Amino acid sequence: MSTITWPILSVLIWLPIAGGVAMLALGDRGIALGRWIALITTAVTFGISTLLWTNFDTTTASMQFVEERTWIPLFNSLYALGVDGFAMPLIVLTAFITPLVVIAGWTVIEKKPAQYYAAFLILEGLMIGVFAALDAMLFYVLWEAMLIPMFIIIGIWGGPRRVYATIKFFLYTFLGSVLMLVSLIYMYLQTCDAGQCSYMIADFQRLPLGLNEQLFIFVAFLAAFAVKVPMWPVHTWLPDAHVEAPTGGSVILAAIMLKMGGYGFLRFSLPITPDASDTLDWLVISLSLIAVVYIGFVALVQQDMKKLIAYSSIAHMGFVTLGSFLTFELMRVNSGDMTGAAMGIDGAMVQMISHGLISGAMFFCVGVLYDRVHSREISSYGGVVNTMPVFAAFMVLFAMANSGLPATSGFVGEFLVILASFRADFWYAFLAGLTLILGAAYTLWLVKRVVFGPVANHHVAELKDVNGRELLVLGVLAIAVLGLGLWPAPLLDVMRPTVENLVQQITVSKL
Amino acid sequence: MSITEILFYAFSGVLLVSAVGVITARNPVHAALFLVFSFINSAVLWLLLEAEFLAIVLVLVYVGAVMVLFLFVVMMLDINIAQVREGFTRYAPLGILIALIVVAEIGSVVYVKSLGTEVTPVAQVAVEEGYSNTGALGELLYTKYLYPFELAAVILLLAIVAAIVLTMRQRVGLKQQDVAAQVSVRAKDRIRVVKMAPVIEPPAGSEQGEKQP
Amino acid sequence: MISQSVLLTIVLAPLVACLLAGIGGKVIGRVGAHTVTIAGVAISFGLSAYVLKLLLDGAPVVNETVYTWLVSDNIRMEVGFLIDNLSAMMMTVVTFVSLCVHVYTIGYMKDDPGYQRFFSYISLFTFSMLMLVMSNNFLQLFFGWEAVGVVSYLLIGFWYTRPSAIFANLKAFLVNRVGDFGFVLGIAGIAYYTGSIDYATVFAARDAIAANTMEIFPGVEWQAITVVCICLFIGAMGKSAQVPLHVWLPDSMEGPTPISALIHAATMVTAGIFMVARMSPLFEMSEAALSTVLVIGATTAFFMGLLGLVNNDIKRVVAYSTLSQLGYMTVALGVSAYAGALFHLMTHAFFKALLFLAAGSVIIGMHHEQDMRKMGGLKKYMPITYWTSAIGTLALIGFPGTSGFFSKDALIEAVHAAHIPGASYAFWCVTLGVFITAFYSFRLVFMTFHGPERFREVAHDAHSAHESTHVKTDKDAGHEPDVSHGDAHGHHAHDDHGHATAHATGHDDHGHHGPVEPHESPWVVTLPLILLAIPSLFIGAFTIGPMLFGDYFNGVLYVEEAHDTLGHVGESWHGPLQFIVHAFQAPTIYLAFAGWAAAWFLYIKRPDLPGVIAAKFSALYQLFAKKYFFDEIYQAVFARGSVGLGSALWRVGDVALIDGAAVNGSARVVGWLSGVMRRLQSGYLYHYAFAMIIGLSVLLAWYVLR
Amino acid sequence: MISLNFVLMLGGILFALSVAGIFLNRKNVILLLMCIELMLLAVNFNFIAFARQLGDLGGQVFVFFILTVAAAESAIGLAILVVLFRERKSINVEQLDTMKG
Repeated sequence: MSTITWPILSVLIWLPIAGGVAMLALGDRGIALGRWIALITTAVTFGISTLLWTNFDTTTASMQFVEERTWIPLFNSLYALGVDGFAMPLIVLTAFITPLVVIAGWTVIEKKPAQYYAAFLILEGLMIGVFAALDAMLFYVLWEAMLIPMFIIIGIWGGPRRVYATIKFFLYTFLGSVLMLVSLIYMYLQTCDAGQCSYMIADFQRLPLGLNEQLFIFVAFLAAFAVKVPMWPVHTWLPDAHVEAPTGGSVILAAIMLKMGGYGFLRFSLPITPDASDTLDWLVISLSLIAVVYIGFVALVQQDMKKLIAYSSIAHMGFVTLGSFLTFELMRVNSGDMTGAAMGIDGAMVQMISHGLISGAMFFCVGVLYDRVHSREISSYGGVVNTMPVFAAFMVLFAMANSGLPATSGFVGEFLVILASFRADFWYAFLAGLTLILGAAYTLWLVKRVVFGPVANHHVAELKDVNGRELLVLGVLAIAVLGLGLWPAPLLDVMRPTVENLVQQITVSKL
Repeated sequence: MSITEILFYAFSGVLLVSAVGVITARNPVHAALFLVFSFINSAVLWLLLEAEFLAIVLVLVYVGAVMVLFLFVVMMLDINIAQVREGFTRYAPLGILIALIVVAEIGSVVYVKSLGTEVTPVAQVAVEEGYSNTGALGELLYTKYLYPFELAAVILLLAIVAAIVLTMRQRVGLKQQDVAAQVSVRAKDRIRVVKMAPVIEPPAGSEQGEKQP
Repeated sequence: MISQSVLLTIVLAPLVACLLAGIGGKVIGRVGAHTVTIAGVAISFGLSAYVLKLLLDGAPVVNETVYTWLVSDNIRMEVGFLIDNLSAMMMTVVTFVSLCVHVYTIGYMKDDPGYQRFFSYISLFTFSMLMLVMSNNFLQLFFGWEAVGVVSYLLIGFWYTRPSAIFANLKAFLVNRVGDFGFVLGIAGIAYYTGSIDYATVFAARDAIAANTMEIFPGVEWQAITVVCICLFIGAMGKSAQVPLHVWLPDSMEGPTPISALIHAATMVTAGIFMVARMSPLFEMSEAALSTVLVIGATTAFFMGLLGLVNNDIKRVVAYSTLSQLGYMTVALGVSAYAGALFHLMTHAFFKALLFLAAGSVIIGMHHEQDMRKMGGLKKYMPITYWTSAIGTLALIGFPGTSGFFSKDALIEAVHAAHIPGASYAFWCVTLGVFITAFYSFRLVFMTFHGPERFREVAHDAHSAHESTHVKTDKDAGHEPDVSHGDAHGHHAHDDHGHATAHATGHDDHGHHGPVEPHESPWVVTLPLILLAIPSLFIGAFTIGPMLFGDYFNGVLYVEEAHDTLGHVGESWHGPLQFIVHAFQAPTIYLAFAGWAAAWFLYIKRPDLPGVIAAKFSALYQLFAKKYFFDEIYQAVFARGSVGLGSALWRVGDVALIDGAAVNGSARVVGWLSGVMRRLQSGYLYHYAFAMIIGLSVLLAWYVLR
Repeated sequence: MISLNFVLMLGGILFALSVAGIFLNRKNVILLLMCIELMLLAVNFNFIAFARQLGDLGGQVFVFFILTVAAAESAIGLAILVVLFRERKSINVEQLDTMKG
């Protein structure tokens, strides 16, 4: 068992929030100090989160670092925190990305900087809380609360169409999540009928449910998580939100918030409604494959760098949903042989972490260019390598990672999911494999038009290469991307018991 | 039929009549006076219903304060009665219909569904010696209902503040003393020392002296 | 015993050199960059040769894990080394050619501003290629496979300011990705049927694959092994540029010449051949897959050779010759003559690298002119280049006694002995291909080194014509993702050093060297030529015995009894000399001589004839000049097609349907409904009050009447 | 003994009268306010009747609060009325249609 006796998860949640409140109190006048507060807070948070990793017990699937306190006694909702092999890497990812966002915005944000940092700090705490929550009500509250800072980030520091983008973002995600609330309340009432009212997710997972109930709950969850992932056809908020969001917002959105959808599928949909998942897995799988192929083509024709990367995010997240839902098809096809199910889920998880790093890095790259030229249009660039060779090297590296090059993290998840999906159906693997071509096509065409070629215009000619701050951010991400690509074993070791437990759990029918 | 009941029916009748008076009176002042009258009738009825403290409060607060306020406002504002009365009967059928429906509904609740009879009345214990409705109510208010009571107090305070804020107006051109400004005044606000070239020509001799040293 | 640290040193030395030259390039300077990278590759080469020697002396085969990459679902994915005779041979060849190219580059790139970067790239390439050949599992194979692809991408686009170069590198990468797509599916299939991606385990479990069938299209049962093998072969088709995935290789000539020699002739493109040979235990299980390999290889060998006949760019001719020779190797794979394919791979690596480097030397000598029509008579100005490239050419056409002769002749014999479907077609292709090979090879030699000194005649107007072609190409290539650039490359010669400054000033440097005075290249260029010429001449005679008919590849390659074509050929094997004598009894060698003679006749004796012939068979000539319209078709179907599809999906699907109809549509419905509803809002207080009261009484009525 | 039903009925009729009053005096805000007072009075009757019937003083406490709130309400309402009159020189409801959609 873990050796940490103090409430590490609470610290992880509340430390950044406290930092954010301190930033608000300090205000814009003390921003010179405030930046350091933000940086130190996030860095310390990251430091603490690594303790989570080092003290993690990789032999058990049960929740670790558990904290439980009464929260709302009226309906037995607990302030219950804990992590397993799914949540822990995502928390570490969150804590890893946020300091980079703080560094990246160091001198760039001129409008209300204190509030900008405060929003990110509070957002960080909330996001960690979402991953750590064991109580569905707590999860839901944090899940919704998370929208607020993001809403503010896009709405205040966003681009010209930010109002449209924020409202779209908010309505989309909200529409999905209220349906989730309904099903959470329904399950709560079921637990009351069973005798012990509880909002604990673990109790929901044990709850016996009929097929029809499961189907309704599954669809409600699907609405919430599919929007978040996002899956085709509820994805259109993402390109708009990304395009309008400031760099830091895009990074957090792509790197972490999208992962909540995937996490939700693994934490809620699959274990709570295994039979409905079995019945409706075709839906999720087809939507995932549509995401991979359809969105791949759509990404090809984008003229806006951020939009292109946003679409590529959708395509990559298709692998997450595909990998998560392969289990049932595998069971059917191979007459009960479960080999490959764990691989699919492994692949989905690795893909989430890796996409967090890569898409974050890609948005940082766009941000670097945007800060200099103030344009996101691909046609405003060309031949950036002539004036920014170091930046170009990073951009090419991340582009390669984005197109799934082995030895970068982008490859690992895709490879595992393709391997697993081949077991289910040749065509799944075939369609998923198309991403090798499409991913390379849209990413490298972007690189060709932006990075390579002769100097396109005087803006490009006047570009300055990355400064130390940007180099730090990109370098750290590059190390992470390569590290995870060259040696993903530690990540998989951490997840293994949890994944195996999940596969066990979902193959047992609740009926 | 005991004397209580006779009194009750009588006052009830008067109450209803005066209520009709409230809603049909041409003049708002009359309406207000009818309202005062129905309040007083109600107070009597409440006394008969053994709610002595509330009956007194009704008279004191409502008749004494609120209705005076009403009358005050009615008289202060110069209301064009003719204009206000215009189309008085336009909605009257609808109003009467709704009123009848409401009466029918309540009647059906009370008599058909016999809601009242389901409520088992407590055996009317003889009131013990020294019992005071006011005292009992007070005991309840200051113990069990303390928080709501405090809240009610705050609401009243709020109403006072709101009423003042709403109706107070700053008249333009009103000569007023601003004590704060007077106290914090400084010399340079009042006196300005100006340096300027001499306006009066210096004596001619000195000028010559300078020019021809 | 071969220790792991030696193997790790072989792999990591180039990587360390790459990082030093790449990241610390500014610090260590140009000399530092080439010193460290050459040292790195030299260490690799020395140790590879040492490893080869150890193996030949009977050291046991190494198959060990370096570290576990990941474990998922009980499938263990590792990074490890399998060092047997095959990989040792590949390592030695790769590091040797790489070493030569490193040295050569000092001379070739001496004026280039990207000097350090270039050295860094080629060292990275060496590392990747070593990872590929030394792998003991599919994962690492795929890693090396993609990594060499990426380096190739970077190197083709080395002069990144040149639109045609960055177009070519994108194209190369994408076409390779099509192959990789198949490759990944193949790996997935293998993992499915055998539960492992380790070579040894997979080969041991190959019967498990063979026992399965799969139904890809409903109702059609295919043998799983055939599907898996064909998927793997699609990967090889991409990397080894087999029809129809060959289109990237000619364009890859946009890269600097040393790269063309190292990557696009000697090593990377042969990775596909290597891979299929490695997988011989699998391919042997499926005759259908072998037939596919055979037919595709034969088609590539013959039809791509034909294109070499009409091209005038010195590098492109060699590139088409490479395509054709890769086809030969693939044919050998198809007839199960894996050893023959690998043998040809080795000899080809030497003589084709030699030819490319010689071509590069000519290009330097001609001040970066690549059009053969502007050369001629260079023999007396560049004697070393001439003689070495003559050796390379002789080896290429299979002149008796040269290494190319042994490999190619054995290969054709093997095809002759084969009986699987497609074998006779393949036999005709490879036999006629010999004539073609000889013809275009000597055409190149004659046009470049013999005949009149045409470079003196280059008039100024011709030069400006070339300029305009170039501009046009740039424009064409600039704006499409997958554009081929038609035939523009076919007849315009490139400034191979068109780096940033030269380009920005619009080829001003062309102006001052109008009629050039060719000169022999410096020693750093000629030394590698000589070093490569030696094995091109002799290595075949020494190694054919053990490699083809001996036991060198025992335990590495696996051939079914029924497919053993080389064994059939080997029945008449009595040593290299007898093999030469024996060759004179077959038509092949005469075809080679005939090709030589034809080239001499057309380009030395009657140089006016080629134009006449071209005019006479103009349809055919156009077909060749346009490379069978592959580029145009791909451009129209895949490049424009996917952009069009993407555009349609985006505009119709995302913008119109989802966003327009569903998202903003529901917003509009809400807006319209509220527009209707707002009429109810009269703004009169009493209306609201009435509504409330009526509602109240209705509610009450509902309660009462319930 | 006064029957509970009678008191409830009395409250109901009083309520219905005030409802009718709202319809009749729809244009006069002051009278609207008075009708609301009347309505509250009707409700108070119910509370008091039940308080007596059940012997529970809670009902009377509620009446007490209702009176408090009603007083506050009419104070603010009248204040608004005064302001309104000052602005518009009229309290004719017909002219108050700024909430029109």
